[in-house]
Amino acid sequence: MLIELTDQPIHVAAVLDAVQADGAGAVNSFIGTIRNRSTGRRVVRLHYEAYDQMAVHQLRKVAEQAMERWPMLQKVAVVHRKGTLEIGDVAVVVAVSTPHRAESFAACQYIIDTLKEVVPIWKKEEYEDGTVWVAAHP
Amino acid sequence: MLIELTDQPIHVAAVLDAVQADGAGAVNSFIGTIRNRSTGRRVVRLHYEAYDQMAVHQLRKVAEQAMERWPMLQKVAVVHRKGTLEIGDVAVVVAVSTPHRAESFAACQYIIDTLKEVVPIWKKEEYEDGTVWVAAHP
Amino acid sequence: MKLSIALFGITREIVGQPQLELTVPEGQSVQQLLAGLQQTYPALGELRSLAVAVNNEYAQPDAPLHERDEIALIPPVSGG
Amino acid sequence: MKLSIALFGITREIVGQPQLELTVPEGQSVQQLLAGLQQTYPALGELRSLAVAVNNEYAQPDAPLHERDEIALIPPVSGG
Repeated sequence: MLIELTDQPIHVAAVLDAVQADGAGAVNSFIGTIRNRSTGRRVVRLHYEAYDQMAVHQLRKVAEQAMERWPMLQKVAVVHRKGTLEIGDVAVVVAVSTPHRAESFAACQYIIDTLKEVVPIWKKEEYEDGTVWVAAHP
Repeated sequence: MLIELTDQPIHVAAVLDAVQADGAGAVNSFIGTIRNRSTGRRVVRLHYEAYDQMAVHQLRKVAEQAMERWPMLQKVAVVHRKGTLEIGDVAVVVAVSTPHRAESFAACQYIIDTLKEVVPIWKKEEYEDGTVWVAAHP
Repeated sequence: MKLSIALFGITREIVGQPQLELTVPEGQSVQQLLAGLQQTYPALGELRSLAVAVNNEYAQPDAPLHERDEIALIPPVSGG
Repeated sequence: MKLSIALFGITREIVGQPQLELTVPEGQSVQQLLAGLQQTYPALGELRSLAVAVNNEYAQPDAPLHERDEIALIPPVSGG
Protein backbone atom coordinates (compact mmCIF):
# COMPACT_ATOMS: atom_id res chain seq x y z
CA MET A 1 0.00 0.00 0.00
CA LEU A 2 1.40 3.37 -1.05
CA ILE A 3 0.01 6.35 0.90
CA GLU A 4 1.65 9.70 0.43
CA LEU A 5 1.07 13.40 0.98
CA THR A 6 3.62 15.45 -0.89
CA ASP A 7 4.49 19.02 -1.80
CA GLN A 8 6.29 17.80 -4.93
CA PRO A 9 4.71 17.14 -8.35
CA ILE A 10 3.07 13.70 -8.48
CA HIS A 11 4.67 11.27 -10.90
CA VAL A 12 1.54 9.48 -12.16
CA ALA A 13 3.35 6.59 -13.87
CA ALA A 14 5.15 5.74 -10.63
CA VAL A 15 1.84 5.59 -8.75
CA LEU A 16 0.41 3.24 -11.38
CA ASP A 17 3.54 1.09 -11.23
CA ALA A 18 3.09 0.81 -7.47
CA VAL A 19 -0.13 -1.21 -7.89
CA GLN A 20 1.15 -3.61 -10.54
CA ALA A 21 0.86 -7.25 -9.47
CA ASP A 22 1.11 -10.41 -11.53
CA GLY A 23 -2.21 -11.66 -10.16
CA ALA A 24 -4.01 -8.42 -10.95
CA GLY A 25 -5.47 -8.09 -14.43
CA ALA A 26 -7.24 -4.81 -13.79
CA VAL A 27 -5.91 -1.45 -12.69
CA ASN A 28 -8.27 1.46 -12.27
CA SER A 29 -6.95 4.89 -11.54
CA PHE A 30 -8.40 8.27 -10.85
CA ILE A 31 -6.39 11.42 -11.46
CA GLY A 32 -7.68 14.72 -10.15
CA THR A 33 -6.23 17.76 -11.87
CA ILE A 34 -6.66 21.49 -11.41
CA ARG A 35 -9.41 22.88 -13.65
CA ASN A 36 -9.40 26.36 -15.12
CA ARG A 37 -13.00 26.92 -14.01
CA SER A 38 -14.98 26.37 -10.83
CA THR A 39 -18.64 27.27 -10.45
CA GLY A 40 -18.26 29.55 -13.45
CA ARG A 41 -15.25 31.53 -12.21
CA ARG A 42 -11.86 31.44 -13.85
CA VAL A 43 -9.34 29.82 -11.53
CA VAL A 44 -5.78 31.16 -11.62
CA ARG A 45 -4.24 28.61 -9.23
CA LEU A 46 -5.03 26.61 -6.12
CA HIS A 47 -3.55 26.33 -2.66
CA TYR A 48 -3.86 23.02 -0.82
CA GLU A 49 -3.32 22.88 2.91
CA ALA A 50 -3.33 19.67 4.94
CA TYR A 51 -3.31 18.55 8.54
CA ASP A 52 -0.43 16.32 7.58
CA GLN A 53 -0.38 13.61 10.22
CA MET A 54 -4.16 13.22 10.35
CA ALA A 55 -4.42 13.35 6.55
CA VAL A 56 -1.97 10.48 6.13
CA HIS A 57 -3.70 8.53 8.90
CA GLN A 58 -7.13 9.04 7.33
CA LEU A 59 -5.86 8.24 3.81
CA ARG A 60 -4.52 4.97 5.17
CA LYS A 61 -7.83 4.22 6.91
CA VAL A 62 -9.78 4.81 3.69
CA ALA A 63 -7.46 2.47 1.79
CA GLU A 64 -7.77 -0.17 4.51
CA GLN A 65 -11.56 0.13 4.50
CA ALA A 66 -11.53 -0.46 0.74
CA MET A 67 -9.40 -3.57 1.19
CA GLU A 68 -11.83 -4.89 3.78
CA ARG A 69 -14.81 -4.18 1.58
CA TRP A 70 -13.21 -5.66 -1.56
CA PRO A 71 -10.97 -8.45 -0.24
CA MET A 72 -9.84 -9.21 -3.80
CA LEU A 73 -8.06 -5.87 -3.97
CA GLN A 74 -4.41 -6.57 -4.59
CA LYS A 75 -2.76 -3.19 -4.14
CA VAL A 76 -3.82 0.37 -3.41
CA ALA A 77 -1.95 3.63 -3.94
CA VAL A 78 -3.12 7.09 -2.94
CA VAL A 79 -0.93 10.14 -3.42
CA HIS A 80 -2.19 13.65 -2.64
CA ARG A 81 -0.39 16.88 -3.38
CA LYS A 82 -0.31 19.95 -1.16
CA GLY A 83 0.98 23.48 -1.61
CA THR A 84 0.39 25.76 -4.58
CA LEU A 85 -0.85 24.11 -7.78
CA GLU A 86 -1.28 25.58 -11.25
CA ILE A 87 -3.95 24.73 -13.86
CA GLY A 88 -3.42 21.21 -15.16
CA ASP A 89 -1.32 20.11 -12.17
CA VAL A 90 -2.18 16.74 -10.63
CA ALA A 91 -3.72 17.12 -7.16
CA VAL A 92 -4.46 13.48 -6.39
CA VAL A 93 -3.95 10.02 -7.85
CA VAL A 94 -5.77 6.92 -6.65
CA ALA A 95 -4.89 3.55 -8.18
CA VAL A 96 -6.07 0.06 -7.31
CA SER A 97 -5.44 -3.35 -8.79
CA THR A 98 -7.78 -6.34 -8.75
CA PRO A 99 -8.05 -9.64 -10.60
CA HIS A 100 -11.32 -8.52 -12.25
CA ARG A 101 -12.31 -5.14 -13.54
CA ALA A 102 -15.69 -4.36 -11.95
CA GLU A 103 -14.17 -4.28 -8.46
CA SER A 104 -11.34 -2.04 -9.62
CA PHE A 105 -13.83 0.66 -10.63
CA ALA A 106 -15.93 0.29 -7.46
CA ALA A 107 -12.96 0.34 -5.08
CA CYS A 108 -11.23 3.28 -6.77
CA GLN A 109 -14.44 5.31 -6.75
CA TYR A 110 -15.06 4.45 -3.09
CA ILE A 111 -11.58 5.67 -2.17
CA ILE A 112 -11.76 9.02 -3.96
CA ASP A 113 -15.36 9.63 -2.80
CA THR A 114 -14.49 8.85 0.83
CA LEU A 115 -11.21 10.77 0.66
CA LYS A 116 -13.16 13.87 -0.33
CA GLU A 117 -15.41 13.45 2.69
CA VAL A 118 -12.99 12.65 5.49
CA VAL A 119 -9.37 13.50 4.72
CA PRO A 120 -8.35 16.84 6.31
CA ILE A 121 -7.11 18.66 3.23
CA TRP A 122 -8.41 22.05 2.22
CA LYS A 123 -8.17 23.94 -1.01
CA LYS A 124 -8.33 27.65 -1.54
CA GLU A 125 -9.16 28.70 -5.08
CA GLU A 126 -7.46 31.81 -6.34
CA TYR A 127 -9.32 33.88 -8.94
CA GLU A 128 -8.19 37.07 -10.61
CA ASP A 129 -10.17 39.05 -8.02
CA GLY A 130 -9.87 37.09 -4.82
CA THR A 131 -9.73 33.72 -3.10
CA VAL A 132 -12.26 31.28 -1.61
CA TRP A 133 -11.87 28.29 0.68
CA VAL A 134 -13.79 25.67 -1.28
CA ALA A 135 -16.96 24.30 0.38
CA ALA A 136 -16.35 26.19 3.63
CA HIS A 137 -19.70 27.96 3.70
CA PRO A 138 -23.25 26.74 3.03
CA MET B 1 -9.93 11.16 -29.51
CA LEU B 2 -7.05 8.68 -29.56
CA ILE B 3 -7.98 5.23 -30.92
CA GLU B 4 -5.20 2.78 -31.60
CA LEU B 5 -4.55 -0.89 -32.17
CA THR B 6 -0.87 -1.66 -31.91
CA ASP B 7 1.57 -4.55 -31.89
CA GLN B 8 4.03 -2.45 -29.84
CA PRO B 9 4.11 -2.10 -26.02
CA ILE B 10 1.59 0.47 -24.82
CA HIS B 11 3.09 3.55 -23.19
CA VAL B 12 0.51 4.16 -20.46
CA ALA B 13 1.69 7.66 -19.52
CA ALA B 14 1.30 8.80 -23.14
CA VAL B 15 -2.30 7.53 -23.22
CA LEU B 16 -3.10 9.42 -20.02
CA ASP B 17 -1.44 12.56 -21.41
CA ALA B 18 -3.68 12.29 -24.47
CA VAL B 19 -6.80 13.00 -22.40
CA GLN B 20 -5.44 15.95 -20.44
CA ALA B 21 -7.54 19.09 -20.89
CA ASP B 22 -7.55 22.31 -18.89
CA GLY B 23 -11.32 22.09 -18.43
CA ALA B 24 -11.18 18.49 -17.19
CA GLY B 25 -10.61 17.98 -13.49
CA ALA B 26 -11.10 14.23 -13.55
CA VAL B 27 -9.31 11.53 -15.46
CA ASN B 28 -10.32 7.92 -15.02
CA SER B 29 -8.31 5.17 -16.59
CA PHE B 30 -8.54 1.44 -16.85
CA ILE B 31 -5.47 -0.67 -17.56
CA GLY B 32 -5.89 -4.31 -18.43
CA THR B 33 -2.78 -6.41 -17.90
CA ILE B 34 -1.97 -10.06 -18.45
CA ARG B 35 -2.59 -12.14 -15.34
CA ASN B 36 -0.61 -15.20 -14.39
CA ARG B 37 -3.81 -17.18 -13.75
CA SER B 38 -7.07 -17.71 -15.58
CA THR B 39 -9.87 -19.96 -14.30
CA GLY B 40 -7.29 -21.59 -12.05
CA ARG B 41 -4.74 -22.44 -14.74
CA ARG B 42 -1.29 -20.93 -14.86
CA VAL B 43 -0.95 -18.72 -17.92
CA VAL B 44 2.44 -18.63 -19.64
CA ARG B 45 1.61 -15.95 -22.21
CA LEU B 46 -1.23 -14.69 -24.40
CA HIS B 47 -1.76 -14.20 -28.09
CA TYR B 48 -4.10 -11.44 -29.24
CA GLU B 49 -5.48 -11.46 -32.75
CA ALA B 50 -7.61 -8.69 -34.21
CA TYR B 51 -9.69 -8.00 -37.29
CA ASP B 52 -7.76 -4.77 -37.57
CA GLN B 53 -9.96 -2.51 -39.65
CA MET B 54 -13.19 -3.55 -37.97
CA ALA B 55 -11.59 -3.43 -34.51
CA VAL B 56 -10.48 0.17 -35.00
CA HIS B 57 -13.89 1.08 -36.44
CA GLN B 58 -15.71 -0.52 -33.51
CA LEU B 59 -13.36 1.02 -30.94
CA ARG B 60 -14.12 4.40 -32.43
CA LYS B 61 -17.86 3.71 -32.33
CA VAL B 62 -17.71 2.74 -28.66
CA ALA B 63 -15.83 5.95 -27.84
CA GLU B 64 -18.34 8.00 -29.83
CA GLN B 65 -21.26 6.32 -28.08
CA ALA B 66 -19.70 7.22 -24.73
CA MET B 67 -19.36 10.85 -25.82
CA GLU B 68 -23.02 10.92 -26.85
CA ARG B 69 -24.11 9.37 -23.59
CA TRP B 70 -21.92 11.64 -21.43
CA PRO B 71 -21.78 14.92 -23.36
CA MET B 72 -19.49 16.38 -20.68
CA LEU B 73 -16.74 13.96 -21.70
CA GLN B 74 -13.76 16.03 -22.78
CA LYS B 75 -11.40 13.49 -24.27
CA VAL B 76 -11.27 9.74 -24.76
CA ALA B 77 -8.31 7.48 -25.48
CA VAL B 78 -8.43 3.75 -26.15
CA VAL B 79 -5.32 1.79 -27.05
CA HIS B 80 -5.38 -1.99 -27.49
CA ARG B 81 -2.41 -4.23 -27.99
CA LYS B 82 -2.24 -7.24 -30.29
CA GLY B 83 0.32 -9.98 -30.84
CA THR B 84 2.08 -12.02 -28.17
CA LEU B 85 1.98 -10.65 -24.62
CA GLU B 86 3.79 -11.84 -21.50
CA ILE B 87 2.56 -11.79 -17.88
CA GLY B 88 2.29 -8.21 -16.66
CA ASP B 89 2.15 -6.72 -20.15
CA VAL B 90 -0.50 -4.09 -20.76
CA ALA B 91 -3.22 -5.34 -23.12
CA VAL B 92 -5.52 -2.33 -23.10
CA VAL B 93 -5.71 1.20 -21.74
CA VAL B 94 -8.89 3.27 -21.63
CA ALA B 95 -8.73 6.85 -20.38
CA VAL B 96 -11.37 9.55 -20.25
CA SER B 97 -11.44 13.09 -18.92
CA THR B 98 -14.46 14.96 -17.58
CA PRO B 99 -15.04 18.09 -15.51
CA HIS B 100 -16.48 16.01 -12.64
CA ARG B 101 -15.42 12.64 -11.38
CA ALA B 102 -18.58 10.50 -11.28
CA GLU B 103 -18.96 10.65 -15.05
CA SER B 104 -15.31 9.75 -15.57
CA PHE B 105 -15.84 6.43 -13.77
CA ALA B 106 -19.13 5.68 -15.56
CA ALA B 107 -17.84 6.52 -19.03
CA CYS B 108 -14.57 4.61 -18.63
CA GLN B 109 -16.40 1.54 -17.35
CA TYR B 110 -18.93 1.76 -20.19
CA ILE B 111 -16.11 1.84 -22.74
CA ILE B 112 -14.18 -1.15 -21.40
CA ASP B 113 -17.38 -3.17 -20.81
CA THR B 114 -18.66 -2.47 -24.34
CA LEU B 115 -15.23 -3.01 -25.89
CA LYS B 116 -15.18 -6.51 -24.42
CA GLU B 117 -18.56 -7.25 -25.99
CA VAL B 118 -18.22 -5.87 -29.49
CA VAL B 119 -14.64 -5.24 -30.59
CA PRO B 120 -13.32 -8.08 -32.80
CA ILE B 121 -10.21 -9.00 -30.85
CA TRP B 122 -9.54 -12.53 -29.69
CA LYS B 123 -7.12 -13.88 -27.15
CA LYS B 124 -5.63 -17.32 -26.97
CA GLU B 125 -4.25 -18.25 -23.58
CA GLU B 126 -1.15 -20.36 -23.55
CA TYR B 127 -0.64 -22.72 -20.60
CA GLU B 128 2.24 -25.08 -19.97
CA ASP B 129 0.19 -27.89 -21.51
CA GLY B 130 -1.82 -26.29 -24.29
CA THR B 131 -3.76 -23.28 -25.53
CA VAL B 132 -7.39 -22.13 -25.43
CA TRP B 133 -9.27 -19.42 -27.32
CA VAL B 134 -10.86 -17.54 -24.44
CA ALA B 135 -14.68 -17.60 -24.29
CA ALA B 136 -15.01 -19.43 -27.61
CA HIS B 137 -17.06 -22.33 -26.28
CA PRO B 138 -20.05 -22.45 -23.92
CA MET C 1 -21.96 -14.59 -56.77
CA LYS C 2 -18.51 -14.96 -55.25
CA LEU C 3 -17.93 -14.14 -51.61
CA SER C 4 -14.64 -13.79 -49.81
CA ILE C 5 -14.87 -14.44 -46.08
CA ALA C 6 -12.17 -13.41 -43.62
CA LEU C 7 -11.53 -15.76 -40.71
CA PHE C 8 -10.02 -14.97 -37.31
CA GLY C 9 -9.16 -16.73 -34.10
CA ILE C 10 -10.82 -20.06 -33.60
CA THR C 11 -12.74 -19.88 -36.90
CA ARG C 12 -9.43 -19.57 -38.74
CA GLU C 13 -8.18 -22.64 -36.91
CA ILE C 14 -11.37 -24.62 -37.56
CA VAL C 15 -11.38 -23.88 -41.27
CA GLY C 16 -7.61 -24.15 -41.51
CA GLN C 17 -7.08 -20.98 -43.52
CA PRO C 18 -7.44 -17.20 -43.02
CA GLN C 19 -9.81 -16.65 -45.93
CA LEU C 20 -12.62 -18.61 -47.61
CA GLU C 21 -13.75 -18.10 -51.21
CA LEU C 22 -17.33 -19.27 -51.81
CA THR C 23 -19.74 -19.21 -54.70
CA VAL C 24 -23.31 -18.79 -53.43
CA PRO C 25 -26.71 -17.90 -54.97
CA GLU C 26 -27.32 -14.17 -55.58
CA GLY C 27 -28.94 -12.43 -52.59
CA GLN C 28 -27.94 -15.05 -50.05
CA SER C 29 -28.54 -13.88 -46.48
CA VAL C 30 -26.19 -13.85 -43.50
CA GLN C 31 -28.24 -16.65 -41.94
CA GLN C 32 -28.03 -18.82 -45.06
CA LEU C 33 -24.28 -18.28 -45.29
CA LEU C 34 -23.84 -19.32 -41.66
CA ALA C 35 -26.03 -22.40 -42.11
CA GLY C 36 -23.97 -23.53 -45.11
CA LEU C 37 -20.67 -22.96 -43.31
CA GLN C 38 -21.83 -24.81 -40.19
CA GLN C 39 -22.80 -27.77 -42.38
CA THR C 40 -19.34 -27.86 -43.99
CA TYR C 41 -17.49 -27.15 -40.72
CA PRO C 42 -19.57 -28.61 -37.86
CA ALA C 43 -17.11 -27.24 -35.26
CA LEU C 44 -18.37 -23.74 -36.11
CA GLY C 45 -21.74 -24.79 -34.69
CA GLU C 46 -20.17 -25.62 -31.34
CA LEU C 47 -19.03 -22.06 -30.65
CA ARG C 48 -20.77 -19.99 -27.99
CA SER C 49 -21.77 -17.55 -30.71
CA LEU C 50 -20.90 -16.83 -34.32
CA ALA C 51 -21.67 -13.48 -35.91
CA VAL C 52 -21.06 -12.16 -39.39
CA ALA C 53 -19.52 -8.76 -40.02
CA VAL C 54 -20.29 -6.96 -43.26
CA ASN C 55 -18.18 -3.89 -44.03
CA ASN C 56 -16.99 -3.61 -40.41
CA GLU C 57 -20.49 -3.75 -38.89
CA TYR C 58 -22.32 -6.64 -37.26
CA ALA C 59 -24.95 -7.88 -39.77
CA GLN C 60 -28.51 -8.95 -39.01
CA PRO C 61 -29.38 -12.60 -39.86
CA ASP C 62 -31.73 -11.61 -42.70
CA ALA C 63 -29.36 -9.07 -44.28
CA PRO C 64 -28.59 -9.96 -47.92
CA LEU C 65 -24.95 -10.27 -48.94
CA HIS C 66 -23.34 -8.68 -52.00
CA GLU C 67 -20.29 -9.64 -54.02
CA ARG C 68 -18.25 -6.56 -53.05
CA ASP C 69 -19.01 -6.81 -49.32
CA GLU C 70 -16.16 -7.28 -46.88
CA ILE C 71 -17.37 -10.28 -44.96
CA ALA C 72 -15.88 -11.84 -41.83
CA LEU C 73 -16.87 -14.49 -39.34
CA ILE C 74 -16.79 -13.19 -35.78
CA PRO C 75 -16.48 -15.88 -33.10
CA PRO C 76 -16.96 -14.81 -29.44
CA VAL C 77 -14.70 -11.81 -28.91
CA SER C 78 -12.33 -11.71 -25.92
CA GLY C 79 -10.43 -8.45 -26.11
CA GLY C 80 -9.48 -6.26 -23.18
CA MET D 1 -6.46 22.00 32.02
CA LYS D 2 -4.55 23.47 29.11
CA LEU D 3 -5.49 22.57 25.54
CA SER D 4 -3.57 23.28 22.39
CA ILE D 5 -5.75 23.42 19.29
CA ALA D 6 -4.34 23.27 15.77
CA LEU D 7 -6.07 25.37 13.14
CA PHE D 8 -6.15 24.88 9.39
CA GLY D 9 -7.61 26.50 6.32
CA ILE D 10 -10.42 28.92 6.98
CA THR D 11 -10.34 28.36 10.76
CA ARG D 12 -6.71 29.48 10.80
CA GLU D 13 -7.70 32.60 8.89
CA ILE D 14 -10.69 33.29 11.14
CA VAL D 15 -8.68 32.96 14.33
CA GLY D 16 -5.64 34.64 12.79
CA GLN D 17 -3.10 32.11 14.02
CA PRO D 18 -2.24 28.46 13.39
CA GLN D 19 -2.57 27.35 17.00
CA LEU D 20 -4.76 28.28 19.97
CA GLU D 21 -3.78 27.74 23.62
CA LEU D 22 -6.81 27.53 25.91
CA THR D 23 -7.37 26.86 29.58
CA VAL D 24 -10.67 25.02 30.12
CA PRO D 25 -12.32 23.10 32.97
CA GLU D 26 -11.16 19.49 33.47
CA GLY D 27 -13.23 17.00 31.42
CA GLN D 28 -14.57 19.55 28.97
CA SER D 29 -16.28 17.90 26.01
CA VAL D 30 -15.79 18.44 22.30
CA GLN D 31 -19.20 20.11 22.16
CA GLN D 32 -18.37 22.50 25.00
CA LEU D 33 -15.07 23.41 23.38
CA LEU D 34 -16.81 24.18 20.08
CA ALA D 35 -19.49 26.26 21.80
CA GLY D 36 -16.87 28.34 23.56
CA LEU D 37 -14.85 28.89 20.39
CA GLN D 38 -17.92 29.84 18.38
CA GLN D 39 -18.76 32.44 21.03
CA THR D 40 -15.27 33.96 20.83
CA TYR D 41 -15.07 33.67 17.03
CA PRO D 42 -18.61 33.96 15.62
CA ALA D 43 -17.35 33.36 12.07
CA LEU D 44 -16.66 29.75 13.05
CA GLY D 45 -20.41 29.32 13.50
CA GLU D 46 -21.03 30.33 9.89
CA LEU D 47 -19.11 27.41 8.41
CA ARG D 48 -20.96 24.60 6.68
CA SER D 49 -19.60 22.25 9.32
CA LEU D 50 -16.96 22.25 12.03
CA ALA D 51 -15.57 19.04 13.46
CA VAL D 52 -12.98 18.38 16.10
CA ALA D 53 -10.20 15.88 15.62
CA VAL D 54 -8.62 14.25 18.65
CA ASN D 55 -5.44 12.26 18.06
CA ASN D 56 -6.08 12.11 14.29
CA GLU D 57 -9.64 10.78 14.61
CA TYR D 58 -12.94 12.61 14.32
CA ALA D 59 -14.33 13.01 17.84
CA GLN D 60 -17.94 12.61 18.97
CA PRO D 61 -19.59 15.74 20.47
CA ASP D 62 -19.78 14.23 23.96
CA ALA D 63 -16.20 12.92 24.03
CA PRO D 64 -14.20 14.39 26.94
CA LEU D 65 -10.91 16.12 26.14
CA HIS D 66 -7.61 15.56 27.90
CA GLU D 67 -4.59 17.76 28.36
CA ARG D 68 -2.26 15.60 26.24
CA ASP D 69 -4.71 15.19 23.34
CA GLU D 70 -3.73 16.44 19.93
CA ILE D 71 -6.72 18.57 19.09
CA ALA D 72 -7.57 20.26 15.81
CA LEU D 73 -10.52 22.08 14.32
CA ILE D 74 -11.63 20.56 11.03
CA PRO D 75 -13.64 22.91 8.79
CA PRO D 76 -15.33 21.39 5.70
CA VAL D 77 -12.65 19.39 3.88
CA SER D 78 -12.12 19.89 0.16
CA GLY D 79 -9.27 17.61 -0.87
CA GLY D 80 -9.06 15.67 -4.09
